[in-house]
Amino acid sequence: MEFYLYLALFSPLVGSLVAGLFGARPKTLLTGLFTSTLLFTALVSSTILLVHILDGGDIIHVELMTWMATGDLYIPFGFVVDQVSVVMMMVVTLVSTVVHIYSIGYMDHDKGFNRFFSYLSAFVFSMMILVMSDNFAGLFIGWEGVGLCSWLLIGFWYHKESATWAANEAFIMNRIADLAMLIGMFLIYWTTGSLQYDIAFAEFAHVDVETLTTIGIFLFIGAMGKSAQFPLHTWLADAMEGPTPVSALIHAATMVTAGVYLVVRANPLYDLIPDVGYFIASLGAFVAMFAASMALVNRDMKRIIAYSTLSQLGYMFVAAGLGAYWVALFHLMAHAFFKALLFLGAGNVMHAMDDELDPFKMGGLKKHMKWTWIMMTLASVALAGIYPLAGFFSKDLILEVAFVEHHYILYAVLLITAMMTAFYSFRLISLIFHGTERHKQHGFHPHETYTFVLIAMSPLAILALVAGFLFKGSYIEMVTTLLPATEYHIHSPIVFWIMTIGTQLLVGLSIAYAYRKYEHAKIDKKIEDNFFYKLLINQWYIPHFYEEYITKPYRELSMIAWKQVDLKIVDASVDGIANIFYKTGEATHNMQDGNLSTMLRWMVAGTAVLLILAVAFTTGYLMLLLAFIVGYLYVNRLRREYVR
Amino acid sequence: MFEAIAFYLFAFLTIVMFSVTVFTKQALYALTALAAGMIFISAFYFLLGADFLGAVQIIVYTGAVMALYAFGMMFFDTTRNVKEYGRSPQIIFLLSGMIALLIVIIFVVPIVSENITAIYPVIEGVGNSQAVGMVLFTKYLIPFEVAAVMLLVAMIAGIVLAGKKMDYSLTLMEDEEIKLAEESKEKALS
Amino acid sequence: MLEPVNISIQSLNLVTLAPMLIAIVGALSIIVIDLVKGGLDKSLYVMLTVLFLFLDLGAIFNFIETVSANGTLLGFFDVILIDGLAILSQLIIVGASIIFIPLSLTSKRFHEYNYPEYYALFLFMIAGFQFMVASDNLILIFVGLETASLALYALIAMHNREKSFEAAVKYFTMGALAAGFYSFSSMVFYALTGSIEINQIAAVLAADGYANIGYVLVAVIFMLASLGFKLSLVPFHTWTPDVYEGSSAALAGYMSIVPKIAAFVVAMRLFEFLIHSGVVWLEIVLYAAVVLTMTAANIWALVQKDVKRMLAYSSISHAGFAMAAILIGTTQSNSALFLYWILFVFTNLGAFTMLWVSRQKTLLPGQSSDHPYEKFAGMVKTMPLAATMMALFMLSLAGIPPFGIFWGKLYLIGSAVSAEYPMLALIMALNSAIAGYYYLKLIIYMFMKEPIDNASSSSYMLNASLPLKTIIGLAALATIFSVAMVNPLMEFITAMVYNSGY
Amino acid sequence: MLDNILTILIFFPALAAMLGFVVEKGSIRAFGVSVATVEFVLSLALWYAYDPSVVGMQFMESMPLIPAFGINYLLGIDAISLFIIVLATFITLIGIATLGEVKNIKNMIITLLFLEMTMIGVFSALDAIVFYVFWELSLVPMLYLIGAWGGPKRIYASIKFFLYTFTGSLIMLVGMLFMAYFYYQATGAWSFSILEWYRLVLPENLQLWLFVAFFMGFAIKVPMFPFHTWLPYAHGQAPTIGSVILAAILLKMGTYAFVRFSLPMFPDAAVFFMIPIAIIAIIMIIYTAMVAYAQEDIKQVVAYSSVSHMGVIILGTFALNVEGITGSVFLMIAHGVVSGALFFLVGVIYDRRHTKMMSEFGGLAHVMPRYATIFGVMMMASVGLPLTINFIGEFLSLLGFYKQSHILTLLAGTAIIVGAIYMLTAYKKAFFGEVTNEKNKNLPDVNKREMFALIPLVIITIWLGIYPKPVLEPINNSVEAIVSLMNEKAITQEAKNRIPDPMAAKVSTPHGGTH
Amino acid sequence: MMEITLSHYLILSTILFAIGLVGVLKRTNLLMLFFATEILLNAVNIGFAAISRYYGDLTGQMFAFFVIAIAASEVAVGLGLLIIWFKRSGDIDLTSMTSMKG
Repeated sequence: MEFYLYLALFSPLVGSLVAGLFGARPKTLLTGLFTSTLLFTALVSSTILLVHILDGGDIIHVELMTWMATGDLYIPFGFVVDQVSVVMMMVVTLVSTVVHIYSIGYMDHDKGFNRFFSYLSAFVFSMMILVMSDNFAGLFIGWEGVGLCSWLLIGFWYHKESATWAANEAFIMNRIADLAMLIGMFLIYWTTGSLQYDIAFAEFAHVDVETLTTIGIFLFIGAMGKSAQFPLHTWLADAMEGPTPVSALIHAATMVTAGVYLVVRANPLYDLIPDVGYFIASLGAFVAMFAASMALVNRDMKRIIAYSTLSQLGYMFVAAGLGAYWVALFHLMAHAFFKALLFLGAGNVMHAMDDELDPFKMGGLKKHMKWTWIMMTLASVALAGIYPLAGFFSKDLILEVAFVEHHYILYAVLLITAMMTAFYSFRLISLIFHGTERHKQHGFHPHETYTFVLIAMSPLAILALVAGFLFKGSYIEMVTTLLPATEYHIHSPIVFWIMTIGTQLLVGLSIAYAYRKYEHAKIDKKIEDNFFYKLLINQWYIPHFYEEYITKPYRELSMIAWKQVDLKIVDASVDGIANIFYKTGEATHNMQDGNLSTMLRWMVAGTAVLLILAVAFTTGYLMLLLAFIVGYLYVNRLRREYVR
Repeated sequence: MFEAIAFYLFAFLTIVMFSVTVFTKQALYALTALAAGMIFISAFYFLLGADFLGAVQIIVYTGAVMALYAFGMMFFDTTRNVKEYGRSPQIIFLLSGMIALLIVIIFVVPIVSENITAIYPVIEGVGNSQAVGMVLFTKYLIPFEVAAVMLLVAMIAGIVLAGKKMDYSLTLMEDEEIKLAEESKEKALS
Repeated sequence: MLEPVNISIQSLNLVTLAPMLIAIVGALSIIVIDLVKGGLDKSLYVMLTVLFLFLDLGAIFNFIETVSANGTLLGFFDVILIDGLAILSQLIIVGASIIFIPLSLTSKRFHEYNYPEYYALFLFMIAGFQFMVASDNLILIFVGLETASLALYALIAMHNREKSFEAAVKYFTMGALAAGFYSFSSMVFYALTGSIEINQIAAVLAADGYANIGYVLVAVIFMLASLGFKLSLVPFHTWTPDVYEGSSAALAGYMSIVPKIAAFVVAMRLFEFLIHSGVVWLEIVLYAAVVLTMTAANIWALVQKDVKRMLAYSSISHAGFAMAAILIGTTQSNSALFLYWILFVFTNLGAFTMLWVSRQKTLLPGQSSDHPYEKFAGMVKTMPLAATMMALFMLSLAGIPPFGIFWGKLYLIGSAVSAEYPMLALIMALNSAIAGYYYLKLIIYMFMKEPIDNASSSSYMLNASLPLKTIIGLAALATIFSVAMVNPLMEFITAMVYNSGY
Repeated sequence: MLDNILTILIFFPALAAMLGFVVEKGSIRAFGVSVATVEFVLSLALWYAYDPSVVGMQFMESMPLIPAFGINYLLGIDAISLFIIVLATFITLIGIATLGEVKNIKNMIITLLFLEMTMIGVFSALDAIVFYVFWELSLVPMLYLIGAWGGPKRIYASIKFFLYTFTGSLIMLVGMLFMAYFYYQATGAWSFSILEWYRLVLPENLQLWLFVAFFMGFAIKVPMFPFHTWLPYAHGQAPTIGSVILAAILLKMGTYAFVRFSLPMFPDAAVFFMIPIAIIAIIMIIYTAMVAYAQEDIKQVVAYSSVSHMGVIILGTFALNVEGITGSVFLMIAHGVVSGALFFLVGVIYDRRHTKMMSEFGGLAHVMPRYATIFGVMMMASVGLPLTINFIGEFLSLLGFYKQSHILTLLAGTAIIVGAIYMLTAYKKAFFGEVTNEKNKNLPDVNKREMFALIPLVIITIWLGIYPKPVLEPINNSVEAIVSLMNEKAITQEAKNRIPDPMAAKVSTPHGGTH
Repeated sequence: MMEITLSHYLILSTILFAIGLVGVLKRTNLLMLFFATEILLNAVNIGFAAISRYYGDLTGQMFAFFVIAIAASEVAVGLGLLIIWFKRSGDIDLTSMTSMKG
């Protein structure tokens, strides 16, 4: 089994390196095929491992080699395939295989074709490290690795200012969170003496709650960065500057869920600190609604989906925060499928529309892009949580969790968010695929994409359709051997049915409303002047706030630090000290004026000064005063003479 | 009593003479006053029983030194009023006055010491010159000889510096000029 | 009636006079040779001088064994005092003279070397310095000092150009004032103690418990002024730059070393007991003088435009540095002074010789002195080896290890440290940093600027001849590999100094 | 042969430099490369022969120099010095091999060989004076490098560099003399041997003073805030090779000296000054990162980034535990490789465009993709991405210091944020966007000669990032020896608490010890 | 007052010395400046002779004797220098000697 582990882990790396070798060359289809094949290999390996674990096989734990070892610190490259990581591996390899194949079509005409596949595979490799590592340091490698690849891929079209800006923003924001993550790791090390999951978690039982709380908070801040939780969320929407497959893979299905994965992975820790968990849940609920609110009005197709992702991540955190780790993981998985599908569909649309993103310029595309329409609608339905699609099983479960845990406010928030989700999803579908063909005014000629791309997408569509009812049972059985196996059942069947049907109804209504309202894509000026509309379209003014109160001051402060402090204070004082000597020299070297009389005077004056000091010494220091006066007069005199 | 009167008298005279030397604008006055001052100083020597020293003083200073200076003065023809470009005399007086004042302040207090012993005591009944000779040619023979060397050095230096060979400077002449000069000299000799 | 004096010739210890006598005899014989046959070449006189100086050196070496076995050697009614200090300083004086006098073997002709008297005066001067250091009798010191000084004035003036006369006159006049100070100080010492022998003075003062403190201070002040003049301590230093600029580089280099070591020995003999007398004032004043000399000289050196003047100020600063040894006044520090000075000899020899070989008879256009910095611009392009040598000497002067002066500095600062003068040690160290700037300036001119005139590439070495080059090489070798000679030197010097009771 | 290998290592380049004067100008490059290669091979041999399991110094050599004053020619290395020496020979080799067309190439190669001598001397000296000799001597060739081949303000920069460091080291010299004097007082014999100084336990107040004296010398060399202002000038004006060596090796002298002198000699003072120094280090990290962000000249960005990284090294050093010190020593190597490479890279573009202003560039990734890639790798290493060499060092340094102070580590950790900010911004300015400047349209990509320098550096960066063990383990053993010495010597209880005894820890934790 | 003590002589010596100093500082004519240096030495000599007398010790007279010798030699050299300077510059005022400064 170890063989499959390594196969799953390293085949993306090999793919990436090979593709990278051709990086600077013009497009070679081979790289796409090669990496896709390797990814497929990884998928197969993961599946084999999954089957192994499902069959109740032993957890596979390997140690490749030592990474860092000094003092008491010992960090190996250790990998573990257990019930949690294998789920993630499946998600990652599956989605990425699909995305790879999809990209062969999508990136068809791009100059950086080879480079793209190299980056993409590298990302998969990092993600695999992240999920498979058996210790925090290894997780951090993957953590930073995916950050790097995200940077590379967001900024893939580096000639675009906005793309590179977004890439940097994403990287730096993630870094802020990574710092917290690092600090959390340090604290873990110094309290437990190890960064290995098993050892550290075992030790947590003996650690006081305050320390654990601190660790929990820091780790969660780390998770917040990767998963783009408020207030570190702005990068995700901007990250949509990258190619769409990237958005599908990284910014929907895998990387952004790493935060959730971390919390799930660290469940023994968060179990001990329910307060932090509650905070996580609350923040998650807030983000869910907050992100959804921005999605309501946005006019950028990809951003809408991005906000939707953000919102769903909020759901996952609610679940994880409330201790329903398996639920969170389940939603993570389900979400990965339909959200990737949604993005890929959006990619098809963009391709058809020459990279146009404003859905108000589209409409009626279902005629031209039937399959895409079907798949996107499917994904949206799943996202909205309509039975029996995947979303229903995972998302409704989270609502139930909130309800069962008596967090009614959270429940209410999530319920409203669910409605908003349905609304904006179908607003989008409606604008793109239905109504009149507004794109004709803009001169677009939409067309369906390659067939093989559609075929590549189909597994995702199928999974979005069936993942819920098909896999839920075996999933729970498998995962709960590792995660806390809490059952979330509403005890009264009446309440259960009221809630389920009620939710479905509300969601359905939202869909209908959205469909009706946006079928004709009328832009309502009145609404646009509305304060809330402005607030939402400007993303609650948060990017503005960051720009004005963080970025700009930092830049200005930097300029001050350089121009004022460094050059004018620090450096100038050094030069000043040196100049004191030089200037003194320049000012006084004229006392050597070449006149013999002056020389003799200096000699006598020296003697006189000594004599004064001597008399002062013998007769008391009153004389010293006199000496000063005389000395002053003399120096003054000399100066005046010199001036003359 | 006699000593006191003599002391004050000669003190006054030397001070006046030397002041004239220092302050006059006439080089000749200065020279004369200096010579006179020197002679008055020898009076102190006689007064203090240092006859030999007194004699030497007169011979050396009023004889040799003054002759030399006079020679020099004639050379420079500075019988005219000397123009001097001195600046800020106040400072001079301030400095010198202060030094004098301070030292005087210190010197007013007599020296108290029981440990002073005369190593070469003045022996009663022995003439000063004799006694001086005794010391000079035993203990101070080496300094005496060195002084002789010093005078030799001074003589050589004086001769060389004032000599004719210094009139042209090899230092300032380029090699070709030196060659030319030497050739012309040889021609002149032959 | 006077008793006749009976003295055995043994007790006179005439051998103690041998070194000085050799020098004097040498001087006289040179004059005689000139009388017998004139017009002989300078090389003859140079070699004769060197020969006599070697004899002189041999005579000094003779003492080493005796002195280290029996301690101090007295001669001639105790006027001559041969102790470790005398031996060390005479070795330095004669040794330095041996390597400096061949600098007259230039390829260009200069006025002074035309005179056999030049070499005679040179030897007389050496004899004068030797007397000065080999005595603790203020009279002999004075006479020796004056002999040497008068000869030196003449030597400077014999270079025969306006600037050298000016230099000689300035030096002479100030020297005369210093002589007045010296004699005044001696008078006060005499009045205080009834003696003019330093050990006697020390003994009497100690017996009195420094009761007449006013007199002591007056005496010390005037002595400080006159020795300070010789040692060029600020503010008695004013002659130094002018005299160095006016005299030939060879002589300037010589002046920066030999007269000073003689004065240092006298200062050591005089001030050592005063420093340890417990009169705080003396220590403070000397402290101030040392610090002032080091710092002020360095500061003025910063702004010089002529290399020779810069070196003049630098030598003032170095003198202040060495003076610190006397202030500290331990055996270690006194040994450090000699070590420092010996290492200084080689480096300074090298530096001034480099100036000397680059001497031009006519000044370059737009220049007012012999060795402005601009003259050395871009030297590395035209004469890489010469530039490297010069840089080497500059680095040594700056105290960059492992070159000569660094070891002296190290040991000297070490002695300050072990005498618990932390501030002094720090000031000395920081002064080296200030000094770094102006030494560096020359290096920068040589290595980092473009030559002003490409055509005159060889003009740097116009005055060079084989002996001069040899001397530079010797100085360079001694500077680079000084570390090899530091240990034996240190052991020898310490033994000698310790032997003399300092 | 191996008995005297350090002497050979030190003086072989010097000898070669002397002989280099004779070599004809056209052949000097080959001469330089062969000498540097031999030297590098020798240093590899040193590494090969080094026994990591031995505690204490190896390849010791001793010869009396000035025994009367306790100065001996004493050499020896432990793992801390070993790797810096190897790095020095390596950087010199690739530096010489990749020299572009410079005027006066003969002088430059001779200078570089001299510089190599002084660098190896510093890191292998075990006698304080011998150390000082090489320490000071290293200024001279560097001065020449900057002053003769530098930019328009080269003279100002070189003087500033020289005098500033010279001043600091003179204060340090006084400190050394005091140390020797205290040793003399305690034992009656002068000694400048570092190993003997290690055995001397000083009272705390003396430790403080001496610590400060040594600190001045080291801090200026490192350079620590606020003594850092010479560095941007030096880097800004120096030729590429000068900057590379300065950043890669010369700056390490300061941090190395902290580990070699300050910590084991003054453990109590180290504890006493730990917090102030940490604060300085944090200022270095954040403040210089901000200054770097404000720069317009890409070389200055890298220069200030050096200062910022040195802050992390200092912080790790003053963690005073095995993790932190090991990390900081490793980071010295790492920073040597990475910043060396970055300066090489800046040199590459400077050779082509003769400007370093970022506003002149933009879109270079289009024209020079290989260059952009290598630059990107090195930038990411500089930013401290895991699996690059820098990360190991930074991680361990911060990890170590976290034990001492949580809040300060948190502040220091912002290094990874602010570092990313200025680096990414600079990278974006220079490499991303459209090619706007006409002059940049036809720039040739990295050529073979430059590749020769860069590829090895890239390989090392990643190799040691993934598998640091061959370097980390020996360093760890040497650092453990130092830390246990410190623990043993510490006199105050505070210090005993702050400096854990690694030997004691070994027994108690299951995962302790070396692997 | 009437009894002349050593202090009297010393003070006299000091006063004469100070006059000499004034001369040294004031004079810019070199020849006259040299006069002043002679005064300095002579002032000291009085002191020596007096001390010698009061202590009954001949050493002081010895010193004075040598001082006279030194003074004489200085005159010789000084005049030599002066003459040569005069030959070159036609002036013996020291204000003309300022070619070197700084």
